Amino acid sequence: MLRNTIPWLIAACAGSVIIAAYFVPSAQGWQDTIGQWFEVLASFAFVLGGVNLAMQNLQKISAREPGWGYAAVTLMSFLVTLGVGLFKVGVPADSSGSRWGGSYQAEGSAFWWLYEYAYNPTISTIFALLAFYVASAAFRAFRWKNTEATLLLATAFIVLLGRTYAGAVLTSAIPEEYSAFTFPGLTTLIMGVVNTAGQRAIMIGIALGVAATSLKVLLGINRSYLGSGDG
Amino acid sequence: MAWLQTLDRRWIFLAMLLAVALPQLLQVRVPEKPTPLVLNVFRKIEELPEGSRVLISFDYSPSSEGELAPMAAALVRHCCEKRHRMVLMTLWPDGKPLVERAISRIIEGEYAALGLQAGRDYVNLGYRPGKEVVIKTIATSLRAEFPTDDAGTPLDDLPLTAEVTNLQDLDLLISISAGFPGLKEWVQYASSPLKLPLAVGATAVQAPQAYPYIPRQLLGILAAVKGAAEYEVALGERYPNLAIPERQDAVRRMAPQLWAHLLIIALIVLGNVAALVSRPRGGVR
Amino acid sequence: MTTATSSRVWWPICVLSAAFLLWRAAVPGGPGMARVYVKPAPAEADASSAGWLAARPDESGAVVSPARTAGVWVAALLTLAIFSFLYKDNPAYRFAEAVMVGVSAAYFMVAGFWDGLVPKLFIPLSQMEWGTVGEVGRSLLTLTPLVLGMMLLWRLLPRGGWIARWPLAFIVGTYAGIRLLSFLEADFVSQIRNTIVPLVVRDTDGLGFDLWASVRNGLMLGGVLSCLAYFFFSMDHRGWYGRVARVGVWYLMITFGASFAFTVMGRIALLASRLEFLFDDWLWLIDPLGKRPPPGL
Amino acid sequence: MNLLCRIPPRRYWFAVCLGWVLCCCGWGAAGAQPGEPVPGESLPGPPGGLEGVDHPGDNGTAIDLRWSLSIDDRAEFKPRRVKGYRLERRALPSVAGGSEADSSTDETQVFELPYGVGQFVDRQCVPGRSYQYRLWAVGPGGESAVVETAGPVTPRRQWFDGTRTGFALLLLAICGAVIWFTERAKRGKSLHVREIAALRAMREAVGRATEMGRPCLFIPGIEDMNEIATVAGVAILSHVAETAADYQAEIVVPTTRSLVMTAAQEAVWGAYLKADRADDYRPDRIYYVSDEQFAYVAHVTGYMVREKPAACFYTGVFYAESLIFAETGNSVGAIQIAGTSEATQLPFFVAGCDYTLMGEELFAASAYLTREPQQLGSLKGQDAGKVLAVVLLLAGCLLATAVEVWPGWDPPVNALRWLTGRLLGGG
Repeated sequence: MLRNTIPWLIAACAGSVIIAAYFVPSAQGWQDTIGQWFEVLASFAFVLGGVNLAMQNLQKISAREPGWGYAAVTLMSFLVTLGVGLFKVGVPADSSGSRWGGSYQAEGSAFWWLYEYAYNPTISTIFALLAFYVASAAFRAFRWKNTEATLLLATAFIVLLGRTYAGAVLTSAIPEEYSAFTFPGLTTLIMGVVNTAGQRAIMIGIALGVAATSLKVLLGINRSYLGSGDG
Repeated sequence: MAWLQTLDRRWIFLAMLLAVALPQLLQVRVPEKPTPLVLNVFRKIEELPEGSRVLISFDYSPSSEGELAPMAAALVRHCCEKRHRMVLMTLWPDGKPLVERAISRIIEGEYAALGLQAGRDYVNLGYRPGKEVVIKTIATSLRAEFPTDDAGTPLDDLPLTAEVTNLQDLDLLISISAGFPGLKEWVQYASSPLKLPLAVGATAVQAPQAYPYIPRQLLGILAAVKGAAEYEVALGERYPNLAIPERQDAVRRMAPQLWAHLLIIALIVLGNVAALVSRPRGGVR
Repeated sequence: MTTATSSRVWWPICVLSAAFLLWRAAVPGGPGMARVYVKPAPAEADASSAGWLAARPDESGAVVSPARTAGVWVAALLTLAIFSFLYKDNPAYRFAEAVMVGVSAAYFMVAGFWDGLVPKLFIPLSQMEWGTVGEVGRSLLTLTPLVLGMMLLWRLLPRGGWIARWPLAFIVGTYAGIRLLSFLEADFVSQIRNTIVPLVVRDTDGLGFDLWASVRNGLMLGGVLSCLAYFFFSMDHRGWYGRVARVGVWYLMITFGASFAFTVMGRIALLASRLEFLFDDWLWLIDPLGKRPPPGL
Repeated sequence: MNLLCRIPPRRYWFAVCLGWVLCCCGWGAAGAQPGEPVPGESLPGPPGGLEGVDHPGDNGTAIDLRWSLSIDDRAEFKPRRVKGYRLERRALPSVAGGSEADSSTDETQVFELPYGVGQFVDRQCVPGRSYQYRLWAVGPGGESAVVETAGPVTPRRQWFDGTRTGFALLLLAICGAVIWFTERAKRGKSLHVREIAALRAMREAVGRATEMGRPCLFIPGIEDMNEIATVAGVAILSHVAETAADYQAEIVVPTTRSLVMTAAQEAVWGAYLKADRADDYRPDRIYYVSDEQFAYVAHVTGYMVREKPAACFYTGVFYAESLIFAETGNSVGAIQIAGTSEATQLPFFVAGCDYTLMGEELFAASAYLTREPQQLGSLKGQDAGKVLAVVLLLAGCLLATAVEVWPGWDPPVNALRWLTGRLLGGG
């Protein structure tokens, strides 16, 4: 009851109220209030996550699991970053002479240094790895197998060329009145007609999927996130 | 041709590295021409009367900076040239330093001679958590989310924002977006319900998602580095002082693009040649 | 490649690179790469800004900042460590991964504290009043997220972790309502409205018909309808219906091909900007933005 | 301030100074200060017919105002004879028993409006209070005569947002269909749905992992529980976990949000209970990594390369990491099944994974996997929504075509206006 039914009732009531409030002018701000609460709850969730991370790594270290040294590195960098961020280490003092008034990521602070030289470069580098994966995926996946795969391949080919100056140069011999058949022209056509149609159908479908799934949550048909095991 | 079938993908990685690194080291430049979707945005900013209020939301994190920073810079430069008054903000927690960097490098750096003043010519609202809820809230009340600017000054004390009640008091919205929350949310909660002109800069991944919103909910898209490069060229044609390499970051970045694109095209061809020659049964998937 | 040959290849490369870096960074009279120069912030700037600002090497009053120079080295080495994963998993990558996870998790906690909890919870809590009925109501509203957050953190205690389901259910329930509305409104309704186009389009002069625009509109509507047919769950993809759904799949494949190719550009831009950091800020091999005086001056 | 924007740059400083002086003097009290007339310019003509009405379907805080432009407000006149309009609002003393809010509002307020604009929505009103408006045009030659609203205007609070009627109808139709089909299914009506290959493959993938003695990796997306796709992903997780529990395969779920971790732990625990294998449940296999997308990616790819999972499931919201996961998973030889609601990422999953649930299929998956009648009923509801979409599209396009072909004929014009403006226009 307390573990399963009440949480579902909370979800059902809260969701229904939000839907009804949407149509009442004086209650239209409720969604924003919920949004604010969610922000606060998300901040609490960071604490839950941080403690979970610290516990996992402590466990690895104390059990001397393989790779426990890396767990120690994770734990150290976590604690150092948390410390300098929460205590505003190195934040330049504001007019009152205290660092507490300054921004926690003010230029020159220890937290700023970690952000600028450890956080930022590493995440952008992971992101940059994608350039390599795009190349290997292109080599591996775009094969002339059946109609569907061929369409995928041909479109990618045309758009790739159309998005560079090379495409414009290759088809520069085509006269102005047939500009729709140049690579940039074909790209615009594909993006504007076929891609738009495909995207719209996907969006309409997803909207219906979201609506049905939301309703299943509100009706209590989907309670898997509460661990009741029934889908 | 058997080697193509068993090609270690690390050779592909190496080829990609060279295709991007060499043009950068040799500093090659390739030409560029603005396309209509970019020109729509350019013309809108150009046609707004001087001193219009333009909101620019930096909805990306450092991880997309390579792709989006040049267009953010180009848009901010254009607003400076036209003396538009800028309201800057971000919906991404790690976007805050990016806004500050744009201010210190461009507004207070390159355009130091104009003497643009914080609060009068531009306002940095900073970051508020809440994602799309922030947009929804400022659509009706700017002060409900941003009672003060990033430095803590009440909006009523800033000449630029003193008369701005909500988004409807702005002349143009621009979102430079790398995902959620970003262009889709600006369309959903700002341009679509309020019928406000919205221009977006998008990463290449986001851009296809923006096309369905054209032209009703979006007036134009700058798609990835290419869009930024085209914008820089358009800017350079109108303002010759911006047609120098230091102000055309994206144009410079198009050279590695060209070679990497050609490499990928070559890889697709090679992959198919390999498949045709050895005629595998089944296939990769 | 066996470990022995691999190390025979890699050792000389590492030694050569180290020597190259040493020459570029440390040899007096060499390029002096990776150094970051700063200057004191101007006196008239408000006191809340940093004490030091980035500067060009040739500016008056510019000095090398040891912290920022070290930062560039750390950033460059972490960047290389991550790129090394492309060759194979190795200790350098595992170290970088460990640092990333630790720093970023803490980053979000700190940002959540200073940007979330402080302005959205602690400040409102400190301003609570209990005088009138309206004030009591507002104060209770302010307390709600605190209570929900505490219930969530209950999970960290050894017993009664199930209480965290309540705030979870609250969030899932309210957002089920919010998303139901926003997706139906913004995606379902507005995409249908955007797709309502005339199948026959008049010329701009209003006399004849614009064949090209009509065909485009027809292709668009046909595409949306056939893709929707593909997503239909109640009918098997057989017979005429299967053919329509197949056309839908074709549309989807073209959409995906286009999206994929469009994306390539962004991914390359990201790689280019990382390499630019290595070549420009760290190695000082190129200087596209004119950040430094040309060598020899 | 719009007025100042149009002053040539050399007069900009002067204008700013003037603006400040005006602000400081409390320029609201007696209306605006008269502009300094430029010699040789005539006064602009006044605007006409100022009308104010309550803004419909709102909380009583807005008034719609409308007027006809001054005869001098035309684009042909260069330089412009009308630089803008000033609208003055005067709050009338409220009737006895006015609330505290009344006394706190300014008695008069002036809005600066640009030229060429004939309407304005005053959104700063107090519900139930009456306001009187005055409007005049401002030009280089000075200010025009003043026009006033015929009488006081009072904004009223409404209980139903009338602009959203159309949307409410559609919402009722779609939700009604889902609920109706669900109820019908509960009563035992058999329902047929087509095959989805990816879902059949899920069980096989877990089986393969068991045979190879390697773990199954489940990624419930990188967004929080406030995304419905994550909720759908967690529902799929509970089925995969049940199969895994059944086969005694190991399942590992790294998450990027601690709320998702909480929900995933609950879901997997529930699944193990259901499979009667509660002793095998290991909560430390469902753990939080970092909220940062790419730190999470670094961890997961590192995990994949080291532990070589035999089956990888990606369901929920994905961004750039989709391709990194798909390519890394492919390089370690895992069977990969993906499903996402992010249209931008579908191409990468389609290219990189063995099976992909496209868009809406992700939300249908849990219904397929449970085969519970209620869940299948909701699928029928989704289909009803698609039928509705097709009908609306066809009707709309036919009407739009009719409007285009017979431009002078009114019925299709009105019908189209009702369809796009009322039914599909709300919200």
